[in-house]
Amino acid sequence: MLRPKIIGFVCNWSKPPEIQTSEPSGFEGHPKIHMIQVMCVGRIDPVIVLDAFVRGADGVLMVGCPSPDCHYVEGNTQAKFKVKMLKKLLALAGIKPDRLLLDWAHMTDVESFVKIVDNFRNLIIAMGQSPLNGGDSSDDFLLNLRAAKNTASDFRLRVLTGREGELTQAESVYGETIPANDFDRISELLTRMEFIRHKIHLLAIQEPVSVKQLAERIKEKPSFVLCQIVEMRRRGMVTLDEIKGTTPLYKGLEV
Amino acid sequence: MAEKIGSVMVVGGGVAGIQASLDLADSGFKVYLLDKSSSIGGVMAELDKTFPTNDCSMCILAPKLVATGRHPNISLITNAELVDLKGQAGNFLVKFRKRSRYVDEERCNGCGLCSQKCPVEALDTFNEGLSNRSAIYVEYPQAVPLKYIIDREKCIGCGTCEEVCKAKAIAYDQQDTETTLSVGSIILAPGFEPFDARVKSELGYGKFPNVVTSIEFERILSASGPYGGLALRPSDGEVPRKLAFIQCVGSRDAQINRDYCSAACCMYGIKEAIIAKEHVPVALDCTLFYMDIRAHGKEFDAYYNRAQDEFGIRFVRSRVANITEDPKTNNLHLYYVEEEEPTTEEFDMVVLSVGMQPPAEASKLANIFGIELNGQKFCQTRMFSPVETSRPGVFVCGAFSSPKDIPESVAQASGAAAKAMSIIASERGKEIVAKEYPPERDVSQEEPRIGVFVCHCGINISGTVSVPEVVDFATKLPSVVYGEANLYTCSQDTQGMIKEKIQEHNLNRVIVASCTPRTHEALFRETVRESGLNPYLFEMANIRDQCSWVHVHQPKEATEKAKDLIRSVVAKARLLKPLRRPVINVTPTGLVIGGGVSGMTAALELANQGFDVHLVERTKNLGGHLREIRYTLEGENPREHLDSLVTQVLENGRIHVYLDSEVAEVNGFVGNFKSKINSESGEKEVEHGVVIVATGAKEYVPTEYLYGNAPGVVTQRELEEMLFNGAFKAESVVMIQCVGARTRERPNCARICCGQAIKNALRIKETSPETDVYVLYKDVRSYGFKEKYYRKAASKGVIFVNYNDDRKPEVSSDGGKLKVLFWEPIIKEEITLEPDTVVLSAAVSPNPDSKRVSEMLKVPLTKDGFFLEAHMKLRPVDFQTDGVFLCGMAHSPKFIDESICQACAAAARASTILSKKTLEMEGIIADVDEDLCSGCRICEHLCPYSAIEMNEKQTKVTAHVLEALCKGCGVCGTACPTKAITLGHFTTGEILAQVKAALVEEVRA
Amino acid sequence: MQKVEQDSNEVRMLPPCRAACPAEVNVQGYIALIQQRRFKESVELIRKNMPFPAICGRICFSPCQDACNRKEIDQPVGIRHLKRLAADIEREQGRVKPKPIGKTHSEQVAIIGAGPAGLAAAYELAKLGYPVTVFERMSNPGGMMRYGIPDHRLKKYVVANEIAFIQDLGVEIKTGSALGKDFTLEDLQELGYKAIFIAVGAQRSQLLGVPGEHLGNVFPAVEFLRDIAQGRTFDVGEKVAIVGGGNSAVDAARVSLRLEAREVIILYRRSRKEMPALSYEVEAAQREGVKLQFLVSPKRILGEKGSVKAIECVRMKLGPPDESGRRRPIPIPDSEHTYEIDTVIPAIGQKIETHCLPPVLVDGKTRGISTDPLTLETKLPGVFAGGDLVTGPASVIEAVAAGKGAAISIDRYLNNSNLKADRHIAVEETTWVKNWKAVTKKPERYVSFHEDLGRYKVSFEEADELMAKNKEIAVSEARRCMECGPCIECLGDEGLCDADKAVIDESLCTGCNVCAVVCPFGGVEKNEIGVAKINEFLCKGCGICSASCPERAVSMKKSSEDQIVNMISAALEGS
Amino acid sequence: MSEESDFEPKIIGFLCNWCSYAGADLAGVSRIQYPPNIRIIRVMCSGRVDPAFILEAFKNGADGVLVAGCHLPSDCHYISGNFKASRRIALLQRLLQDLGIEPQRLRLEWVSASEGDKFATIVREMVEQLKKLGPNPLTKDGGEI
Repeated sequence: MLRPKIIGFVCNWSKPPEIQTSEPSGFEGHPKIHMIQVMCVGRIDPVIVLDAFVRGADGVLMVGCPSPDCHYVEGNTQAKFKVKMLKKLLALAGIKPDRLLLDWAHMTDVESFVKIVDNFRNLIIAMGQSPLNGGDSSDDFLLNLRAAKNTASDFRLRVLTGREGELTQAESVYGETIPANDFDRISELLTRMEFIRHKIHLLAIQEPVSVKQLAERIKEKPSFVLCQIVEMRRRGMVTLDEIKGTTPLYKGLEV
Repeated sequence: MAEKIGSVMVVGGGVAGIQASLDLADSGFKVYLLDKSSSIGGVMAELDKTFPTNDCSMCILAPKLVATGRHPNISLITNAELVDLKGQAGNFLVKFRKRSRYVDEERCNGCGLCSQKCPVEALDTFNEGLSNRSAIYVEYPQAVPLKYIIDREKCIGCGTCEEVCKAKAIAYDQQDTETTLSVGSIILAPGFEPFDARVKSELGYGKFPNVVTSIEFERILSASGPYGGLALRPSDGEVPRKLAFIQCVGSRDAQINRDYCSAACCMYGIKEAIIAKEHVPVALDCTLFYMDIRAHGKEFDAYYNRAQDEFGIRFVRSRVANITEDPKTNNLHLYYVEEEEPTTEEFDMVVLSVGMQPPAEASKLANIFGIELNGQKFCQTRMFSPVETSRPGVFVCGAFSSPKDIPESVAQASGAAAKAMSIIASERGKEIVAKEYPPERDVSQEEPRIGVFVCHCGINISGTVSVPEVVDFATKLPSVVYGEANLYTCSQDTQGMIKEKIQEHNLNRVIVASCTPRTHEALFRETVRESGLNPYLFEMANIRDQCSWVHVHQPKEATEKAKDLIRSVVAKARLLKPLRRPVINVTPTGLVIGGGVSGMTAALELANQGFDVHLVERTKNLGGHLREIRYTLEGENPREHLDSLVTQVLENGRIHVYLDSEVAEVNGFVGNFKSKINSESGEKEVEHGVVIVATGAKEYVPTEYLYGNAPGVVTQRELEEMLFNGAFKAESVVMIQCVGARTRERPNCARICCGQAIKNALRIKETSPETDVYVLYKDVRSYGFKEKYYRKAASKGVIFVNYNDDRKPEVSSDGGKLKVLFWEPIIKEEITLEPDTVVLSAAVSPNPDSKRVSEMLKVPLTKDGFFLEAHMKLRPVDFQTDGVFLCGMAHSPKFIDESICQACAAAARASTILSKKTLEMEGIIADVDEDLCSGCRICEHLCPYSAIEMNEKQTKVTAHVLEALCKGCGVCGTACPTKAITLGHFTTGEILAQVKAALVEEVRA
Repeated sequence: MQKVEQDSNEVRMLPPCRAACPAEVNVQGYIALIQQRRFKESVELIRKNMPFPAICGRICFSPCQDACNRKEIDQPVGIRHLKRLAADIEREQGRVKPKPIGKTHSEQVAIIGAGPAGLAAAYELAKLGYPVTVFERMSNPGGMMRYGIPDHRLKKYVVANEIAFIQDLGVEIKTGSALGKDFTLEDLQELGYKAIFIAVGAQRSQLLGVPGEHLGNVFPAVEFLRDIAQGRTFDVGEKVAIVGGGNSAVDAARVSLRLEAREVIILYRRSRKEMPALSYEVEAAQREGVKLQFLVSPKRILGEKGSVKAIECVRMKLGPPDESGRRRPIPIPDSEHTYEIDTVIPAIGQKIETHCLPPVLVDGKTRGISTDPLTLETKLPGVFAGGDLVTGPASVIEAVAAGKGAAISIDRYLNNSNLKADRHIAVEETTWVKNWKAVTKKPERYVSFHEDLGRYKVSFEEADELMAKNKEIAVSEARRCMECGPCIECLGDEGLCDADKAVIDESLCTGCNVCAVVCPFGGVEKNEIGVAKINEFLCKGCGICSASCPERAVSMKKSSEDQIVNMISAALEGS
Repeated sequence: MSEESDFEPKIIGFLCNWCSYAGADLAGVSRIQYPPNIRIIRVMCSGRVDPAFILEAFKNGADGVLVAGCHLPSDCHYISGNFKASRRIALLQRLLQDLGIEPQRLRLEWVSASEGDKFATIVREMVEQLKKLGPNPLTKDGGEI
């Protein structure tokens, strides 16, 4: 892999002036990956990151200001929560979570910045191409990533991610603080469920599909898939299309 | 003696509690209806359909739920539990704890946005865990009160619900509260719990996904349930082709200390099998494994027969010993013995018909209330006081006193209501508030001036429909003089505002464009009425349920549709006329036809409540059928009770007893009947407000089995008399069940004969244990706690032998020697016995006078000749005809306690009328334009309520609507060839205008 | 810090720096522009509120900096130097010549005194389109800025430049024209001036009131500095004693060093803490060798042959605070001692010259002009007064504030509108809505501007010649700004803002409030039906809300997700 | 049909208060999406639906009419109104044919209070079918009954 496809995001406040950004000039310029400048790493919607992967990125790097220095006070913390959720989603999608890195830099310290970039680039080179860019099951990975992307748009998951700081560091509406481990468990479960549902949704949009077919396709127990179908019907994500023999087929609805 | 209190607490908001509450509240008592869950409805709300009519459960329950929720005299106390009880009958102090909902019930308007946005999922207990719900939820969409509740266990406290709640109803800091109330009496209706099928581990429930309980299967079958009403296998979502129902799971099972029958499972099992077949697109084999089919209720056997004949459901009399699963297919192997042959059979799915058990809190309730429970922890009642607990002033109804089905629960509930009001009859009307309205404005001379109020419903509507655009559109419509948008049009402050606007703009029609009139019309009509307008000058456009919620992704189209709906309703509103709600006077007197135990009980209950009663008995004696009952299965003394009852009736100054008399003629309508009572002493005319039919039934006179031709063949009634008199001696007795019942001509079960047979067999065994007693039966229907006597009889050596219609027993007489030939299915041999006596369990026949009475009262009979109530499930003692009620054996065969329940129930239902000086009828009724009427009588024939009579005036005959009888369906108006008759508020002109305006743009003149 | 009673419904929320500035200079705004290297615009933004960016960038006592929240973390942002830097960078390109402003009013306005108050008033009125004439007694305009502050702090050309800017706008300045001598108020009225603003300042030194003050080599500070400014030199001998603790005292001390005095001592009757002089000035003076003697008060000046020989002082101790809040010095009996001295420079304050003023305006008691404190109206209609003349000696920026106030009054007076209405707008000082103190100690990485003062030399060149040329360091320093104020305060209402803004699609918003939870600036509110609304005043355009919105209802005006995605796809395709 | 793609049929729905209207409400509560082509008019009973109402709808340009009531045989709140409706609609369908209106444009359905999904499906089907049938022939020819 000569040129890994890496998308870098760097915040306006941590970017050393020497670093070129914004010109979509490919991956040639210093420091060898394409950097997109944003006001804050907290601005990177998880959907954007997953979109980059869907479009074939081998790695995504996010560089922001270290903890107390965020120009927007909490943008970096928010970015951390989002990256945590994203890594779970990537893992679910079968993409190594290390392909996403959130790191910190100072605008005055070009050297460290370049080092972060170089290290990440080397890491990606060592990891090889995104499974999307080759291999037999690239279609599967694409489906997974698209499901992950849709999951990242899901209201519930985004509420949880958005409120993670409040709930684990400040307090809930009952004046309780949720231990970070408990929160992670809740959010992990939700992430997994939503991911599976969105995957089913994508499959059911392609063509009407049965519980058994789905189960085979996503390698889950049919009873579990049925539970998801029930929930998805409740939310209007799928509907019964027809019953073939004894097999109900479900089709995905556009949401 | 402490002062009495005119209010009642009803504990448990299932169908029984609801019925009791409505009866009490409608009779002038304040009711506190307390339920441990967050909404009322109980188990019935979970059911898909109901037997034997296959009515949609929710469809028939929902109106009662709404009526309860809206009743000014009923306070709902949900999510609450009892803590303490002090005081005595007439004056109790009840302390209860209301658990925090974390939602302000005053503010929550049930829009449901919170639930939709809640990030936490939990198992939906209403759907028996087959689907998910959010941590903030209502149990079901039609829940009453429609107030959300936070599942604190699951809630993580993210605050999203509070943020999205536009009504600001979320109250995270809400605390549990303890309250003490004074009430005069108490009704316990806490219902039952389904048996935990995990206990029967051999059946694999909880281990094998395709083994489900019957209550889960109800949800599976329900259109609003997890699978959208399609029967599916939980293991893989496939439609099953072969379905097994296993009866008596947790019932009739001494091994697990459940020696009672749950009474309803056979019927619901059959029902579920029938409905399942209807709910799948493929041929579905349904097999029901049972011990006895207990279809002992009214018209149940007919249903059972249809299940076999019409639906091809296979019935296997066998107890399934064990179930294993094929791990590959998740199919199930059932091991059972059929005709002594061990058999294995594979099924796709198994439904366990789980029995009823007392609610978990039964012991706690018993402690708090100081009431006795029976050995099974059901509430202890007695044969002659079936709604009384052991504590005076505390009554019971529903499955808490014994397992029972819905109509029996409802009847018992009304019965309990009667008893509960009797003891505080003097306080009637004292705890309730009557509402005053301003005088009604005459708008007949005014041009229509319409005000349109468009609801945002938080963002439920405005999130999709452009409310400002709609308001703007509405205000430009002809006759609309005012329009505005409200955040929540239903909120309390908006009601005040609507009234202001009516005054300010001199509005004479009001339209609210918001949600469904089914839940909100009454509220707005009330508002309109409070501002001096006739309540029928109000209309609604449902732009939420019909626009914003169902066209979420088409805001433009939804907005256009909302406009069309409003234009359409405005067109109707222009034509709206004030309607009068007919008011009729009520004669506070009852007429009870029949002086048996039911009639006497009903009469006594009415009298106890302070109403005069005319009790008409055809024979010379009060007592009826009860006179022939010498002892009961439960060991009580019927004669003692009869004597006391008769004395009470005769000594009661309010009861006028007419013996040897007959009601010859009944005229008039609810509240205002005039009847003629004929007796030897002549004819007497009485006025009364209600009629209670308690004409009873008779023992069938067999023509079978040599009855009447051989002296040794007697009926159970005759046997009882002989046993009582000590005149019975025999070495061998054969009892034959179902004589004259469950035949082609009389397809239904006579209900009481199995009990009678067991009772008499036990009596024989008691007096002469060496006497052989054989009972030849089709199914032993010792339902409920009678099961225990069945077991006792069997243990005493009574031999029960099953027969079926293909091989009926044969009785012959060989020179005075009786011979009974029958097939013994276990040893598979024909057996001949030579008993001394053959006892025929003769069916129950309707009273021969029923037909005359039915015609006189214009009330229907069943095919069997019993009276047909208004609704088999929810109105068991009402007739379609208002003011006429039914109880006892006239309704269908039943035991004494059941008759007493029904009699009390009829009294309670009657008192909802008699307790009122006047009745206000619904204003939406038919109206005849006599000029147009051609007197063709089509309407008269079509009216299902006989509410139209023909009046002859000098020159012509015209139709006339009996306001008190009309229910407002409008069928008459549709059929009238001259359009002379129409339905108020849905006039032809109004609907035509509505149709036209829905389709065609209008511009302001 | 402005805390004024509210007599209008409008509430402005200001960052502490701006709230602290008497002229309400938009500090956060010009710093934001410096962050973006928009130096020129930065200066223009300063000029919206006052005409002296280069001057104030040098000599302002910078209350903004004292108020800066950043001090809670490490040190305040070097606001004053940033201002100077911006102004200097602008000047590098040559003097900025603004276009004259067209006269949209016919009423002529006369301003007496071309000091900071008068010039500021002239500047504001000129911007409003009034024909303005400034009458100045001295031969050059600038007042104390020219004649009171020595070159080592403020070069004459800097002053000249900024006055030229005002003149370019169309303000006429008549120098050598003194009130009471060359003209009277009546003369001006006769000449057709419809309104007059008197801002002649306080041009005389306060006397010590001790024996020996008349001696030669006793040079009162104001006159001393004025003379220096006019090119006169003094022989101050070897030892100079300055009496007083204000900026004039320090200026006089540092000037004395530059006049080759060997020993310069400042005698101050209170302690270091109470010294009103800018502390960095005091520090600079100390570094240059000026000695400070505290808690001493001159009792008399001893002379010989009409010349100063020594000064006798008494020691003081500090009593309870007086009305100024500073502890009152109390003489310690029998503590007299003397210093051998060649020159004494009294620098204990200034006073106004009442003789040139129309007697009718002079308050008999205070010997000053009394005005309405809000409108600066005097007893005479159409005549206003402000600056040191009214308040007593104060800073340039306070004088500017007075000038601005006078301009508003005059404009209203000439338009016959209410002079008082809405003059006070309630100001809410804002910090971050979030508790910024939670931000932990920040490592110091940036060069502090204040520390640069080590490389001074004693000359009349401006001492703290900055590392100003290093724009990048300035940009870094600017980025230390925590942007405490609402976003709009920075640039939005100036039309300079290029900050991104969040936009909410109301039809998608369910009001879940996650945006508000993640917004570090409290920039989201809910409207009456519970839908989120971006408060453009507070939104800083970071985009966190957009990335977090569960309904994806928030987008960014500029850096939209589409744009980012396009960049991603272009990048990935380009490879 | 060339105009099929953009032709949006207009449907008038007469729904009985007790079952079908409640079913439509349930579709709403359950957020079941269906095409916005139907305008619902509430009547107390399907037996109240006068053929004149249906003809008025066609006359004013409705492309389809739905009459929905409680399930046969026993769900009717008014005992037998649904039977009456079913007879009337059958007759009317014949009459419509004579008038040149395809009888499929008039549909009678039984929808219970718990069949929100069914109601939505019926509307979906009707819209699809009517799109195939094209506009009401009366509106096409400008004819009148």
